[in-house]
Amino acid sequence: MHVSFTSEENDFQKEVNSFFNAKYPADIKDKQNKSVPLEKEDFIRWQKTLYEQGWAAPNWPVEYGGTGWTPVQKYIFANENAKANAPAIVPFGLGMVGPVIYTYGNEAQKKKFLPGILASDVWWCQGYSEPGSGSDLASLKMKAERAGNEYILNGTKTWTTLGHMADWIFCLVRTSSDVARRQEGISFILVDMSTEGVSVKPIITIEGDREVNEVHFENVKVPAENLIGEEGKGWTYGKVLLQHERTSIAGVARSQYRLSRLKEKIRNSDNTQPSLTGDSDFLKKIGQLEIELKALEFTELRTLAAVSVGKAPGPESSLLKIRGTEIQQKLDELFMEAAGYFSLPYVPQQYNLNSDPEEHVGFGADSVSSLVYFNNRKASIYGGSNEIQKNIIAKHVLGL
Amino acid sequence: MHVSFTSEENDFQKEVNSFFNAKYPADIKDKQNKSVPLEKEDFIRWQKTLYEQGWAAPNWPVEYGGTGWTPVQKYIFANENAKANAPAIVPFGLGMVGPVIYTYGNEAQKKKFLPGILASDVWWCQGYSEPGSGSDLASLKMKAERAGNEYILNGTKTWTTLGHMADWIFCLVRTSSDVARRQEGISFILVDMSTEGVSVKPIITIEGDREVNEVHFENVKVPAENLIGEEGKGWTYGKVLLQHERTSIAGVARSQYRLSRLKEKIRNSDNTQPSLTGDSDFLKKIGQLEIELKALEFTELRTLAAVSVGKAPGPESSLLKIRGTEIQQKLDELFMEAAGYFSLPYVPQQYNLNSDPEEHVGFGADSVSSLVYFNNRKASIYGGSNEIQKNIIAKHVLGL
Amino acid sequence: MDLSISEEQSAIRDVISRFIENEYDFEKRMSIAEGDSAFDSDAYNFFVEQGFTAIPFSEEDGGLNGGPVETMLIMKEIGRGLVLEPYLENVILAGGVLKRLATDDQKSKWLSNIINGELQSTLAFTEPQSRFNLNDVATVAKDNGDKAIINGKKSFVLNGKEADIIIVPARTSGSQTEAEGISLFVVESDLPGISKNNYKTVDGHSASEITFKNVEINKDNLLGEIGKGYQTLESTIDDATLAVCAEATGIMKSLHDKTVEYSKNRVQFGLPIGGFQALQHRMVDTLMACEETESILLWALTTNQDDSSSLKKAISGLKYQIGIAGKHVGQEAVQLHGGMGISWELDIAHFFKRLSSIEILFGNADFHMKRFLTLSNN
Amino acid sequence: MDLSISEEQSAIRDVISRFIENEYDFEKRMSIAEGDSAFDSDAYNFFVEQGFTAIPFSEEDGGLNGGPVETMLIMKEIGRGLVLEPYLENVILAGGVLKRLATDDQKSKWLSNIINGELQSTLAFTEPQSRFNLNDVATVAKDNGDKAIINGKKSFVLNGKEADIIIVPARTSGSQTEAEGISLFVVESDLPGISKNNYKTVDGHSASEITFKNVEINKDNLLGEIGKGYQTLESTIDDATLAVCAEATGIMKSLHDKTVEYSKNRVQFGLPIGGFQALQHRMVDTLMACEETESILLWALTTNQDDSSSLKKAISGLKYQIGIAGKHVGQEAVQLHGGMGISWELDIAHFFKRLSSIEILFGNADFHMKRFLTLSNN
Repeated sequence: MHVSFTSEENDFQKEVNSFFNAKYPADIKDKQNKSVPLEKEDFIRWQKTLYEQGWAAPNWPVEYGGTGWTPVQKYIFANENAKANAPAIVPFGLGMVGPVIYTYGNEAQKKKFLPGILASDVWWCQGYSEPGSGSDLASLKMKAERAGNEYILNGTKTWTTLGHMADWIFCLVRTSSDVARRQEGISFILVDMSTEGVSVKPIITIEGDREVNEVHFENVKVPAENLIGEEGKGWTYGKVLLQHERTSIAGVARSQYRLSRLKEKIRNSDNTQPSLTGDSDFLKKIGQLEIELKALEFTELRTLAAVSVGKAPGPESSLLKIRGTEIQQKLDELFMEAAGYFSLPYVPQQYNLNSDPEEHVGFGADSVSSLVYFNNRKASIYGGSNEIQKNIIAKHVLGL
Repeated sequence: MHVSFTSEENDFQKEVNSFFNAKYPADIKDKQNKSVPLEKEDFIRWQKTLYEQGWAAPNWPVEYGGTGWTPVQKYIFANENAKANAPAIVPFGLGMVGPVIYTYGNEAQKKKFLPGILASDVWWCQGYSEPGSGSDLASLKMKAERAGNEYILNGTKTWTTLGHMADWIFCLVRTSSDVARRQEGISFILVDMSTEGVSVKPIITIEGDREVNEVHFENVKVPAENLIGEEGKGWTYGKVLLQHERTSIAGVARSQYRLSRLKEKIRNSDNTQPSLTGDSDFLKKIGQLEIELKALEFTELRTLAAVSVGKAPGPESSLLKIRGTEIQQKLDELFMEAAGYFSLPYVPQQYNLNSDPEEHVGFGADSVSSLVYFNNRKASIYGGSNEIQKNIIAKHVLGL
Repeated sequence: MDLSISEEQSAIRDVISRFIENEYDFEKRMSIAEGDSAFDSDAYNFFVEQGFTAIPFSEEDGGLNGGPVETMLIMKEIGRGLVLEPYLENVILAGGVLKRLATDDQKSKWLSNIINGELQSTLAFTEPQSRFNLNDVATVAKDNGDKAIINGKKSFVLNGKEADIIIVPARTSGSQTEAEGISLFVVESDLPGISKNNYKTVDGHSASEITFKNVEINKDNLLGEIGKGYQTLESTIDDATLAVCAEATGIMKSLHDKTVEYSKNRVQFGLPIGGFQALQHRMVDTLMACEETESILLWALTTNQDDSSSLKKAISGLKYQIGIAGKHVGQEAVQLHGGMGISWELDIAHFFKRLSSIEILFGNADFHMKRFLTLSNN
Repeated sequence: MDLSISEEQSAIRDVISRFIENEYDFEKRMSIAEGDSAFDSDAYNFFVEQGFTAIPFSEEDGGLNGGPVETMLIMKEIGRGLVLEPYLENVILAGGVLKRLATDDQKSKWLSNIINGELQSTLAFTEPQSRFNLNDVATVAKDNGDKAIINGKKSFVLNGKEADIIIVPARTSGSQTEAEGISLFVVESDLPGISKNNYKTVDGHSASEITFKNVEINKDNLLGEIGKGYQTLESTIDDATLAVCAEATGIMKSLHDKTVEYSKNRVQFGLPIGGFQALQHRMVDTLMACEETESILLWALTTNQDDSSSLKKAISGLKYQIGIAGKHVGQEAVQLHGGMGISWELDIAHFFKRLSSIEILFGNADFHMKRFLTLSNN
């Protein structure tokens, strides 16, 4: 029993680290470090850099452009990515629809869609939730009616993250309501957002940003060839994807990075700003979080060890999702608490590289801490709310 | 808005206080202060002292021997009782069956039973729970079949506190199973424990004491005149009693007394025993508890204010029960934590006035702290578990 | 013992409650929050007309002789309506200092105008480095004959943009964190040397960073004795803490009620989500948190106002409770509303943000627990 | 990275697990706990025969060269079986000191006999006033030529009644709470001047208060250098802490599993109580607590044994986790069992009591959080 790496793994770590040092664009890094929001262009440029390196899709099979990495290599990569404070891959294409296409799509679909996803040439978004279907996804109502070689789509998708930037959307739609179980009669279909009848309406979220959208479909005609797999089996395809989303949602490496930043902030506070160095209550909260995060790290390692010997990640991934998001949210709270009064000014304009630091309110990203805290309450809601995860664990792990 | 007493109330407080100073037996007080368990004889002697003063039954109507106190007077009495560290009244007679008898019993029953209860001449216990019916009390199975002028009782009651000391038991029994709702067909009946066929079997609880019992009924013949009220309406009578039990279960005054003892213990620790005086974590827990207890105190005062203007204590009393018991249990934890290693010796023999203090292990009642902690896990289980209370609040207060 | 409110008191509550219902709905509130102005003058004038700005002042000062109960009733409704108008800043903060320290001349110059709504004012209670420590004052007032010259920076000055006068704690002696040596000055905000960086806050209120560079003020503007301002500062902030705690109590109740209501209507898996036992128990927990907070508020309100140590302790106990229970109730309301809980269009998000701000304002839970314990040891 | 255990290791686990299943059921365990003896010699001898008492010692000392993983496997099963036999006291505590400090002569006199099961021993690690501070040693050893004279009192000496030798930390220099100046002596427990007050503990184990009054021992009984015992004491207690944490992990898992099982069979309101969502979510919480504890145990086990600061930190992190999660899992198991959870006749109560004791043993959660933070700052 040991957690050390083999010498090959150590070499790999060095290679990844060198890559980040050499290729991670300085301007994007600067934005990240200063909490300046990234533009779509930034994401694409960075993902294309990874693509050129052949590292855009660590989880994909090699034949479709994946890396062929072992679970440990993926773990190392994720760690280095977090340590470099590099942005996470926008998941909708590479993390979500890509795997569904290469697993359940036909050859033509793979040929048509995978290269664009891999190269980050085509931007995807997710059409799952509907105004009436949140946690109870299977109650979705959006209709796709077959008419000749097309499906006619009518309905509304909501909470569509970055939908206003996307070229394509993948949707779960109801192709039949004459079914025994609600999970049947659902299909998985790909839609070009520029099709007539698709309209995107912003939803402003709690912190004041446009991150999510409502996407309306009014008699949208979609070629039947855009349907993935069999009609009526979309639920199965979509579920696999959700489970995948859950493991990656734990975000251990990212939380470790943030924890180290928080400790640094506490250590480095000088007398021009409030000092928490001697605040035993605050330090205790950091200590508690450090232990919780260690627990999460080793739980992930245990899952990794299981995956390494060929086991699929099971309902245990729900556990990682719950604790992972709880820890992220606790970190949000601690950053806000550390910022104190300086968490309260609403000054998005100062998170712009061209703004004058002399005119900034607060220290570093203090004022953004509240926005992150508010916005990230979503972490325990999306990707299957933490309550739903507990239902899953109760049923599938505890057998209740 | 104010919480001060009227001058009459202040006078009353002085009167009660003088009574405790003058009449509360020194030997019982000594036992209480040294955590020596009281004997049945101690309880009876103390309750008879209260009876002689006319204060045995603050909640009873004056015509049956009650005090006629206002809610504020009752509150004052409870406070003085706790401050004197006097034992609480054993509730089964005076607190539970008494009110049922004077509310629902006939004149003969009142005449026969109330005086003995009031004078603590007859010792009662409660026959509600059964091995299969805990939280789901209405599922009780013990049968009472009518045969002429008698009922024949068969079945088992359990968790019967102090049943081995009791003269009489009041039981909820099933007189009919041909009912639409399980709550129907239940009757409330009084049984002389010396009747043939009644047997009492000890249940040893977690801390090693005999406090509760299983009471078996095998063809026990009970005169029909012992039935309270109407046959089949026992559930209604019993429910009133449970709600009554809930308000008194909050135990604010007693918890305040214990909190002050705990603070004293911390303040007075000398260097022959571990000191927690400078332990900021422990002091913080005390502070938190102090605030929670203040909240409970004022919640009780608000209930009291409502009762004073004629409102009956409603489902809100469930709130008092939940928080009251949680606070008691937190106090238990803190006493054990303060005792540290000295909470672990199992030395019941040293809680005996004749034991040699020189041979005691630990300081004061340190070693009893764990036993109290273990035993009092029951507080959130009995009297309607805290989960059941939450169901009640969800339904009757939140309307869910 | 009497925990009820008087008829006069309930009349005050009814006035503001009706005003919010009829004239200050969520849409109106958001248009103010998202607009350029810090607040709505008409709404503020209504408060003035109703005499709310006169409440906590003595009759001889032109006030209505109200106490903490009246303030509590108003602030609770301000919480329920997410009201943005600077009642706290003018009446509780600036007014609180003035009523305690101002001479008759000073009162007629400033306090009267606060009461009649003609003056906007504030108290600058924090500095960049001070966090929640009121005694950490690095801003300096130098004696210069019949003038005092102020240098320093004040942070998070609520109503700073609109304030005609700012009450500025400045150090006239002692080291940076000494309670002794802090003096309170009224500073007219149009004086040369004052620069303001104004911003809206995350909860739709407004505040400023204000820098004082060689700002010359008349010594007449000193409130009370030189170097002896700390106690007034602390008492005033205690009043304000009690006030925002009442506001938070109103918000918590609203969040809880709205969540229960939402759970009765939001159907998932064929059932209103309020039918799921796990969520039921969680809403019982938030109910209990609200009830306990209400109880602790009562504790603070019924504590003898002249027993300063008990009063401070009760207020710190209350603020601790708001810090803990407020976070609990706020987070649960958002979580149980799901995606809707983090939508700008729904009031839940804005209640949550205001509640989160109040958790920080005048000291967070940790700060007040420490103060509570210090006061317990005495 | 390899988080699996070897075949040899799993064989050890299987032996003890089978023993408990076949020879050490709950009834047997309770008869020992309620009997007069501190433990069952046959059961202890089985451990000796299987070589368990030899595991953590080097081959040259007559041991099997095992490490923390082997100890963990044994202790987890000891937890699951609520085993009372003094493995911790002899092998981890007394053995732990001896293997680190004893000379060859001392080892052959004592360690060999611990390994072969002929000697009962213990380490007296706490005093009435010391709480969890190992460096708070008021017991004094006075130099008296070739003798040392010991005076003082040791508290909560586990296995004290049966112990033939007691390893006693005694002060040979320095002030009461200095780490420097603590020396470790082997004291034969039949010497004049030793008086024991023996008792059972709430969890069925046994311990003693032991007073030393002018107890004369040979200076040969000093272990290691004079005044330099603290580091060994701390490392040995860390070993023991890791061991009881493994035990607690086994107990927590048992409590959780038994509760889930119980919830499937206990019917209330026409449904197994495991069908109620509020309880389901709570059992998910205890599952997560168990899994996290298991993970942190792995952290401690895979930390480089030679990096003493990281190791201490991981062990304090683990003990903190046991303190918090152990209480949570234990209380929930009792609560969900209802009345049965507090019945002597069911194992739940006894698991809960042992777990509660372990929460205190070698320092509670607060103590270890403080230590964790101190180590984090370095």
